[in-house]
Amino acid sequence: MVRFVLKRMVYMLITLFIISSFTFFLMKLLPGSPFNNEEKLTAEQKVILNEKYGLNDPIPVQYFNYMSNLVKGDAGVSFQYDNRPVSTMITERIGPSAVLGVEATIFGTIIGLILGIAAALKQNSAIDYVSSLFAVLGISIPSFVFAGVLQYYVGVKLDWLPVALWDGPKYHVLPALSLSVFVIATVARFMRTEMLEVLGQDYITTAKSKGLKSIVVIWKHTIRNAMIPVVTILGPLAINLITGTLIIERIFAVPGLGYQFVGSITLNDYPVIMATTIFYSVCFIVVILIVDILYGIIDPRIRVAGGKE
Amino acid sequence: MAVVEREKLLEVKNLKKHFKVGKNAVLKAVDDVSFDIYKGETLGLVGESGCGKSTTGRTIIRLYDATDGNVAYEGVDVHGKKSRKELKSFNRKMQMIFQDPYASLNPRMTIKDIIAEGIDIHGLAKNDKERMERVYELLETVGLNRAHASRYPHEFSGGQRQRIGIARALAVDPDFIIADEPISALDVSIQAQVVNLLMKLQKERGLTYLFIAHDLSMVKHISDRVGVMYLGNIVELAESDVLYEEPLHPYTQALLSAIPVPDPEVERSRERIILEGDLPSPISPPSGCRFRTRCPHAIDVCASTVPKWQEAREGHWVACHLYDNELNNGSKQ
Amino acid sequence: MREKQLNNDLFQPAVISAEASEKITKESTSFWQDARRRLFENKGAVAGIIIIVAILLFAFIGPIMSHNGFDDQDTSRTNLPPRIPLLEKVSFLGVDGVDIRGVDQYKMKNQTKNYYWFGTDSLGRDQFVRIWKGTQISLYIAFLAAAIDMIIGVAYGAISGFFGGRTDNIMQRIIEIVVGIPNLIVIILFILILDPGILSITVALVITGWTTMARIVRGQILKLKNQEFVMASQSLGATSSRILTKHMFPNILGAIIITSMFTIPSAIFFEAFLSFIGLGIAPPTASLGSLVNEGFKSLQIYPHLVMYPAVIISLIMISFNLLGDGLRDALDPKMRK
Amino acid sequence: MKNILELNNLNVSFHTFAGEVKAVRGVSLHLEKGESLAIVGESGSGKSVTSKAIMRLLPEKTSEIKEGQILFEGKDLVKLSNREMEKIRGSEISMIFQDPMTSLNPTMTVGKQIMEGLRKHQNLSKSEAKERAINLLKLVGIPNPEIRIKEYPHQFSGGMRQRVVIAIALACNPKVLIADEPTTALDVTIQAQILDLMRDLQQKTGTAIILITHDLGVVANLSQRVAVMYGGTIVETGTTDEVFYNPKHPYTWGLLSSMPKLNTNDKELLAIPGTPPNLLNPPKGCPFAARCPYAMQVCVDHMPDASDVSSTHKAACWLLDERAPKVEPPEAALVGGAR
Amino acid sequence: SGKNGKDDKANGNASEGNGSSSKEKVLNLLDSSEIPYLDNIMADDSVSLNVANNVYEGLYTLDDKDQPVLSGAAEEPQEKDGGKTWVFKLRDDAVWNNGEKVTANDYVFAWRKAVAKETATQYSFIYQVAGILNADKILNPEDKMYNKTDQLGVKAIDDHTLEVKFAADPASKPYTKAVLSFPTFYPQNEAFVKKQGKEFALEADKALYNGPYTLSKWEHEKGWQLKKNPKYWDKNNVKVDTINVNVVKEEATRINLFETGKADRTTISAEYVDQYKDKKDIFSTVPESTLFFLRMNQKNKALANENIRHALDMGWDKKQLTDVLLNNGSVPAYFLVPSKFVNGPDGSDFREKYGDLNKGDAKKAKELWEKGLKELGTKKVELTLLNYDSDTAQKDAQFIKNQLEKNLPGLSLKIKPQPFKQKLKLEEKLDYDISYAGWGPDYPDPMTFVDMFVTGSPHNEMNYSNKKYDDLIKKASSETDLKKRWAMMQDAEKILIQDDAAISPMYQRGLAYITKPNLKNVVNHSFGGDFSYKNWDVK
Ligand SMILES: Nc1ncnc2c1ncn2[C@@H]1O[C@H](COP(=O)(O)OP(=O)(O)OP(=O)(O)O)[C@@H](O)[C@H]1O
Ligand SMILES: Nc1ncnc2c1ncn2[C@@H]1O[C@H](COP(=O)(O)OP(=O)(O)OP(=O)(O)O)[C@@H](O)[C@H]1O
Ligand SMILES: [Mg+2]
Ligand SMILES: [Mg+2]
Repeated sequence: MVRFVLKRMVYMLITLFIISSFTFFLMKLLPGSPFNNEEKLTAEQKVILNEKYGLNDPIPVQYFNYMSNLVKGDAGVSFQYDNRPVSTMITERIGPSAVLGVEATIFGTIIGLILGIAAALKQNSAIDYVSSLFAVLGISIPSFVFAGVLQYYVGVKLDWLPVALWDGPKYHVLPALSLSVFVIATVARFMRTEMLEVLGQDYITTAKSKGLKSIVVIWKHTIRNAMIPVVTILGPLAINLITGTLIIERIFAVPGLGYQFVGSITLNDYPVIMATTIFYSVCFIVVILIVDILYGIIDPRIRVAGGKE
Repeated sequence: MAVVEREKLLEVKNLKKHFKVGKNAVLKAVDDVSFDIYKGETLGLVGESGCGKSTTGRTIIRLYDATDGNVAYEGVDVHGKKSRKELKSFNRKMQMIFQDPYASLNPRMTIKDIIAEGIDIHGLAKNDKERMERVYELLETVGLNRAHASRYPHEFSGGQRQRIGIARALAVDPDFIIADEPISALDVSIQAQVVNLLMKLQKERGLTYLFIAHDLSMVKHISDRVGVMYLGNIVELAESDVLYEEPLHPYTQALLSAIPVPDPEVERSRERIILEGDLPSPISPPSGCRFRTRCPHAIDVCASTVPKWQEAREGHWVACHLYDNELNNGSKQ
Repeated sequence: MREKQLNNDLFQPAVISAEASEKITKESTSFWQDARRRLFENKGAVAGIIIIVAILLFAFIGPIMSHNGFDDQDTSRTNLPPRIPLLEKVSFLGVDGVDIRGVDQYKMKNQTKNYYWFGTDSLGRDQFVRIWKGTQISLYIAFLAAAIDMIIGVAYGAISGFFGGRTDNIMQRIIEIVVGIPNLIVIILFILILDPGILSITVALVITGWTTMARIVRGQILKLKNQEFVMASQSLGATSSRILTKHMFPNILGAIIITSMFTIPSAIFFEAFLSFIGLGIAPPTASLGSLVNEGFKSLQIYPHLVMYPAVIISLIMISFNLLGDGLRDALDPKMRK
Repeated sequence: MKNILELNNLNVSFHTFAGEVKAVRGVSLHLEKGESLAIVGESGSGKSVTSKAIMRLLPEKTSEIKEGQILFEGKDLVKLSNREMEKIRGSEISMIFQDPMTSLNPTMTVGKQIMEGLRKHQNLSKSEAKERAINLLKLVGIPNPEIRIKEYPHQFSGGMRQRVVIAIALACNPKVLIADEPTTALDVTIQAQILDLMRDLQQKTGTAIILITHDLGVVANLSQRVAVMYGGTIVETGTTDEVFYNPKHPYTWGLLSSMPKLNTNDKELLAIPGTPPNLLNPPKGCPFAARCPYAMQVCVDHMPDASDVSSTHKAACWLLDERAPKVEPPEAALVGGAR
Repeated sequence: SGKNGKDDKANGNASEGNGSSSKEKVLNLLDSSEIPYLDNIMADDSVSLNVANNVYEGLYTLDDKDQPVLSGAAEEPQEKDGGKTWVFKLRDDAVWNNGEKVTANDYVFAWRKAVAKETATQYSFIYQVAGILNADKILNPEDKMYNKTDQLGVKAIDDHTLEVKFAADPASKPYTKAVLSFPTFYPQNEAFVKKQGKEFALEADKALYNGPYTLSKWEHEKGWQLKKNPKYWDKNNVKVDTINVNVVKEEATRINLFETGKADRTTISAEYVDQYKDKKDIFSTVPESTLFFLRMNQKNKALANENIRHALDMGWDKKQLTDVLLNNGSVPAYFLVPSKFVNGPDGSDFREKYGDLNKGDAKKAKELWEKGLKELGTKKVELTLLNYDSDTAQKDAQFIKNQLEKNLPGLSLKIKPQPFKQKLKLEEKLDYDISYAGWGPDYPDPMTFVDMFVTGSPHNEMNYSNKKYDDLIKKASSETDLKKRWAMMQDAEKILIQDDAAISPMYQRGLAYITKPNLKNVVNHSFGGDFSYKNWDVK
């Protein structure tokens, strides 16, 4: 296990190195300078600004500086927001995004599991069809449409919940809900298939032949085993949530990372774009690593082997 | 049966096949195996699951590259460098029949294309008509009819599929066929169909077989000589009657005693040698004699020295310290 | 007694030929015929196919059906709600030209003679034409992305799986790294450096998208490589190319098709997402995504602008997903009942 | 002796896309206390379906017991509710499945899987159940049971897993144990271990066993009585000796003669030509007629009834009818004859 | 002062009594972006400038008629050296919110910082605009005086006396006082700034405030809160106690927040104008002084032709664009200098003299177009329209494209939207045909518009050159006779638009707002910070 994690760590570092280099050079390809009011800057001012941010150095030097600072944990300062350290900007912003992501994942997973299990147990029944329909709709309708509709109807028309902003648990409901729709749909779909698969396994028959109550068979033998593969999709799903949060945060004015990221893109705020990209990559890789480890923990078959395949 | 003056068709010498599994582990699926196969005979190979029977067969036919040792077919090294043409002619001489009648036929191809594959590859038919003629002929040879030619494998029963597999192998007119458990996936009543067919073909065409199975009674039935494998080694090799009547190796003895015989009275009176424990892992096999961990007669030397592969009697080879002349003068159990 | 009814003649040995017992009564079906049958038995899949065909038809016929071009503007007819002849009489359908504030916009804007089935947008363009034109573009992007995905993914996966060993090892490490990059970010960065447009969107989608296909193909190839029918072919002396084309490819085709079926809707989805963050297709060309994005801004006032393209996106997504699921059931022997 | 289990005219069908699969058609059987009955027959002949029907473990939606009774100690299991069945399963009747690799839950420790049934049926406390589980593992010959109880199935070899499955089945001292091909997936040497074990256990616990197999050797080894199934029906039943030494049904002949015998040198096996019938559309006559070398017109048209050969020996074959020509079994089928 | 006491109480003891809090005037506003800079010298965007305008104060401030009035300065300056030196007396009661007095040195420190190379503020050029002595040299890397900030024409005579020197007589720059109200000219407390170092103004408590409000809370990207500054000298005229600002980027969300009472005022885009324009009590449009126009790059052969340019300018319906598409109070533009921007020396609007320029109709456009084509000897012209990637700009461009292609046969116009930065780059490199551009004034004088297009100006990114025009602008910049100066600028504009059609003006932007009816005295400034909350009131 330790070896497995260490090996993965090494891959992680390589991946991160590649990603950060890749983003760095992509940034250099981006036209235009990162400065505000550029149309009003004189040539002299641009020289000064470029010097201030070290943009006059040859690109390899910039690259080297950036990477060596990065290793030291210094991601530079924002061009856009008055020298604010990028690392602070990210740590400040990650809170709401993470909260939202976790809430949506938990909520989505629970509801998705329930739907999927119900659908599988009552295969070809009304529950199955309703849950399947919901699952298909959930992955078919863009999350921002959901968000817009929820905001307008639940927030404005019904006035049940706050329309937007981020001031307490009440404010989490609509964005988390909008985000979780996709999770629900995916988990439900996947869980249904897995449940059906597991229900057909011999060990379920064995369990039944022990005279266990069906509820026990379902709970202890079926669901647990069906959930193991579901864990593997939670990783990609969590990543999908990042995609989701960009938009959802914008619509619900949640001061999160995605919100900031989109902003930094439109403003050419290189250090923020790069740092956020790298940060996302780290999250992504860590999530995948966690999922793999988790997979090993809940599936004793992998525990000893220490790896998949 | 006189074994003396027969012509060797295949010589296997110190054959080894190791698989790399994981970073540092090596799985010794076949480890130092030597035997000969004579023209026209059937050599049976038995042993428990995972002992390396299939690997031996596949290495002989070059599906796997040997890790070490060599295989000579009619005196020519099978694993040596070959030109495309030599390879092709080699492929025509040696064929294989597989274990799983479901997995061994491409589900997306019709029977005729499956059977004709060898004909196509080797250009054995001048035109389509001739090709079809050969296919029909082969179908009939294996007891199927022409109407089946354009059907797909999933429409056939296991026994029929296995016969299709045989037809495919026969299509290139091979001299030597490796039959890798061709009947173990079949029902008893069907097994006989296939075994009879194989024997009939042998008689008609003078084929040589390497017949791999774990069903000892069937192996004995079909083979002239039988080799017993254990954990990547051949532990004993003899004429089939001799082997069954007078097994030398403790493993063979146990194996034979374990075969259930379809005769209630025999069964009731039978003394079994029940082996303790399971097959060890081929990744870290026991030192010395590999069987020693389960052997009822294991002695100290078994742990330290690998027993020699020696001819204990004429034509009866065994690898066991009990028969090591230097150690104990042939005293049996 | 029953015996009495039985004629003694019946107790003569009957001639039952061995041939007869080998006879197969069922009609011969190839895998694909079989798969087709199973597919058409699947109601969801059939519904999916019908919707896809209908949408494809409309995507090409729709723009011709109206005398308006997709960029014909007329500021005298802006933001008209949908109005469909005959159906306009049924008020609850909401296609009577009355907006959500209860004003008959057609009357107000002196357009009573006209019918805009899906309404018009803020430049007075006929949404019906724009939506179908947008569908064309979206489908084009999606198919293109799926096709490129397929080419790269299949080639990569096949090479990696078939040659195995070191090649495979290195190629897998590369995939691991590519997968380790959050695709959204790469796509955004790519669109930023390329000009937003059909091609760059497609390229961006493919940049990270091919890995799924490659992994699936590799897995399948690895599985097939050890299948006995492949070995049989090898022992007959078949060349690698023959094995790949005759044995491997037909057997992984199913998996490839299924994967593509899921690539298509996700490409459409992603295009919509890109439009939403302003990186979509350049106007006046419209895609479903850009239409939804445009319409989304006036969700509350002119819901028709967002509703119709959103419904069509959803329909495409649903139908491809249904078809994909159906194909999976039909083509994947594991799921066979 | 009293019959602990009795099947009367059991008919089971599956409803599939292609139509109704009549998997079991009029099976009647009985099992006496403490005896061991083998059901043999080729793949698809309905052995497993019969046994699952007894356990009422057939898939609820697609299968149907169309007719017949399954009397367990006089109770008709067919009529029991699922709840009542749960009480019987595992405690009164238990079952061992063919594949030891897949019949254990991979994510649950072996101990837990054994204890589950115990705790349910015998109300044992956790520690009592554990103790019993350890004892059971010892009983089935697994060394270090205290440690192994905490391990997962994948840490066990095939033979050991099958022992665990047997331990599970034996946990509550059932009156009937149904073993569905318990050794088919195992190697001969391991198979011998397991068969030995089962024989031992039967003698110790007095459990009645239904052994399902297609290996006549296993039958000869373990059971007192045999039922031969073909095409969803029972074609012959009798004591092991009767069936092996005096078989009456041509299918039994075929079975016996297609097995090579270690002690003969016949080079040709007597094969049964053709393939088993399609149960989607079963023949209206004898299911074996199409492959039977002695088939008569009546065999094709009419299903034969079981006729008594002796008080314990029955066969369903028109050849036993007095009007039929006298046919001798082929030599190869005579197991004893060769001796 | 009774009221004042209440305020203090409310601040000091927030938990106490609903009575006082119910009378507390709270305003909830929305903004579309985070505050990029709280440092007034760095501020270069509307959000930062607006915040700076409300939490800090300079010598002057703009009143509700957009006129500069004394704030930090106690009285109008004494003029010396024939007007080239101004001496300000600072207000006695002007203090930082930590209690320290605002001194003359605070101004000197801030102004020097503003022109320092290290600061690199983008608005340093405003010192040149104001004509502060040596500012141009200090800012010019080529000059000997480069970055010698102590040479800047500002000096603290004593704590309360500030001397400002100009390079030329400010009389030729009637806007000087207004420019001094720009946030870049606000003072900074030297000791405090030095103490904070790099951290200065990065958080709400890392800055000192001397304006009507203090920034009491600042949660980055989420929003901020302004509280009435209890130490402000004119606190009695500050009516609203607390202003909460939330950052909301999505328009629909802003409107939904307004609808649910979570916001008191928001801008709305065209789509929503229909929804609100009949609700007179909440709907308003505010004209701005920002002009949008099409640059026509004369490096392009076709666009070098005057007739073609005229035709392109006339060939589409500007009124439809503003009334139907923009629908937010924007007005069609036939000029460079916006209307109602500044009044001339005689009090009349700049527009009054020449009115609309180059106004024509589609027919006229077509004639000119065909004439132009003939001159070019071609039938077809293909042009690309470089555009912003914002939704509104996209829509406008589609409209223009559609109209032009319809009205001018043979024209095909391709739209090329680019991210903002990229677009600027292309413009700078003259790598475009036509470009959608905008310009807002930097100081309240037509010069901020007209001097853009002189030959060689960095903002003349379209290869336009007209000697007559250049001369007029050059003369105007040093003309002290304000009337003459005014006329010169008007003439120049006429040359640019009417004669040369160098640009095609599109519209003068307006903004549509919805505002709670109880919010009063809302005034927009035409340059600098957009609003002075000091004037606002909630009734
Ligand atoms: N391609 C391979 N890679 C790694 N290990 C392999 C490979 N093929 C076979 N082995 C291993 O080699 C050993 C011998 O396998 P082989 O298939 O030859 O056994 P066998 O005697 O044919 O068994 P069976 O009766 O089950 O077919 C086994 O432990 C198997 O797991
Ligand atoms: N769930 C099911 N749905 C449809 N048909 C089934 C189902 N289970 C079994 N059958 C059919 O019932 C028949 C009898 O099957 P059964 O499993 O009892 O055979 P068996 O005698 O146990 O064979 P084997 O030796 O292969 O285990 C077969 O034709 C099979 O196809
Ligand atoms: Mg094998
Ligand atoms: Mg079975």
